[in-house]
Amino acid sequence: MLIKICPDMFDPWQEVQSYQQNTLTALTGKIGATSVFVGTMRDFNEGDQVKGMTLEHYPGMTERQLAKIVAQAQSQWQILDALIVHRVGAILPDEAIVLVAVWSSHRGEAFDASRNIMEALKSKAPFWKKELLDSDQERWVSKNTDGYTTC
Amino acid sequence: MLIKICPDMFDPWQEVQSYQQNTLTALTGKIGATSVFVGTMRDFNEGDQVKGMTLEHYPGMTERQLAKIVAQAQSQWQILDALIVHRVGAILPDEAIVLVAVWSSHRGEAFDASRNIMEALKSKAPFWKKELLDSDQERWVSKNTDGYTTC
Amino acid sequence: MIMSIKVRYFASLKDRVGCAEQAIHSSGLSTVRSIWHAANPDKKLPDNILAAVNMDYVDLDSPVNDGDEVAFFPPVTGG
Amino acid sequence: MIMSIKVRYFASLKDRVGCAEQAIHSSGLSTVRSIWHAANPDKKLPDNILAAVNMDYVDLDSPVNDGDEVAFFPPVTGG
Repeated sequence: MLIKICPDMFDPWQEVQSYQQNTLTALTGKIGATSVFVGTMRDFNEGDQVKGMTLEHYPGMTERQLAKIVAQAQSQWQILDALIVHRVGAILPDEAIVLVAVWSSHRGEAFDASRNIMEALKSKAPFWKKELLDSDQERWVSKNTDGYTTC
Repeated sequence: MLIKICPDMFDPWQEVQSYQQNTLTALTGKIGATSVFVGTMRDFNEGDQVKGMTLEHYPGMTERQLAKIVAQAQSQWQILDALIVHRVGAILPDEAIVLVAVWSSHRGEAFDASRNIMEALKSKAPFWKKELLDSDQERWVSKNTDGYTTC
Repeated sequence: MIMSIKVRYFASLKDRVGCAEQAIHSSGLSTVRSIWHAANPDKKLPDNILAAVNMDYVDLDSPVNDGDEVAFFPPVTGG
Repeated sequence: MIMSIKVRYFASLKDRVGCAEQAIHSSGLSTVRSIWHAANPDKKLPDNILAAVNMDYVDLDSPVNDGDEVAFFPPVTGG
């Protein structure tokens, strides 16, 4: 299990590939399913054009809460391994904000666990987004929405 | 939207990265969420060690059914794009069998649609697996399980 | 009227029937089920069999037309 | 007894309070809520505020101990 807080731009697909190839070698032949979620910065939010963002976090508490979230998911589903990467600092549209990857023997568990980790991260991991609008006005994002309701 | 039937080994993370970078350029700034599922060949199944597998398919019908599955998901969720890659032919443990990637503005839709596409693929896309056991005995996999029940 | 139908088999059913593809030319063919019996007079239609006409899933009692491609196969196991 | 508490603020709450970190040395501190009032005598405790003691989430009425790090912040918006 690896949790990374990343002040620089990262390529989520390369992170998954490299973690799987270099770290999960003991799981060769055991992995049947990998579920990956990537959150990316959009250039619009709540009707406004957004040209940049700053991600603040609470160092220490962030890692602690993410580790608890993964441990909770591990107690609920049969997970072989998990990787979380989250960006902090200044970020531009189209850059990756968050990566959650879960490896399992079975697909149901991989899907359930990755979504659960993502929702828990959204509601509990101490990160805060401040948007820079096209008008140069800055504003804090006030709250996250629930990702289980899609209507 | 792209559907690929692949007779050779493929790297799922590179497929996603390259499709996103080269094909989804018009979506720059619009993508908020990407949900990716990768199915990998395990070296065990139903209590036996498996050393290889052959994936048969129905050329033409496979592509047709996968396109219908994606169209059905597009009618149900707001999807920006989707990529499906499925391996056919001889395959070894730890190699990727299937990749389903869905791009959306919102995470709930990306998660719902990718899982739905994956389950529909498992129940409707005309692929068949023949396993080669460690004992050199060959056997057809008789049916897929439901990926929504994880207990 | 004589109809010409291409019949295809996949996976374990291909092994069981002993061939991947047959051409049937016969009169009195009306449904997918009747194609099976014309093509395999000595074999019961297996349980849990799936059928497609021109690459779309159909019921066993669906009609067939001259020139159709009819496929029979076991439950799919991809992904 | 005089307790020493490190108080931290994040995001919009940091802007509102005007600082990221304060050290409080005072007696009569018993709960997270009392820390807020000691640190911000002129400010009401905002609605929807979240609090953590030593990097674990707590209720506003949770006890604090000498040497604790108490953090206040708005709803989180990561991911």
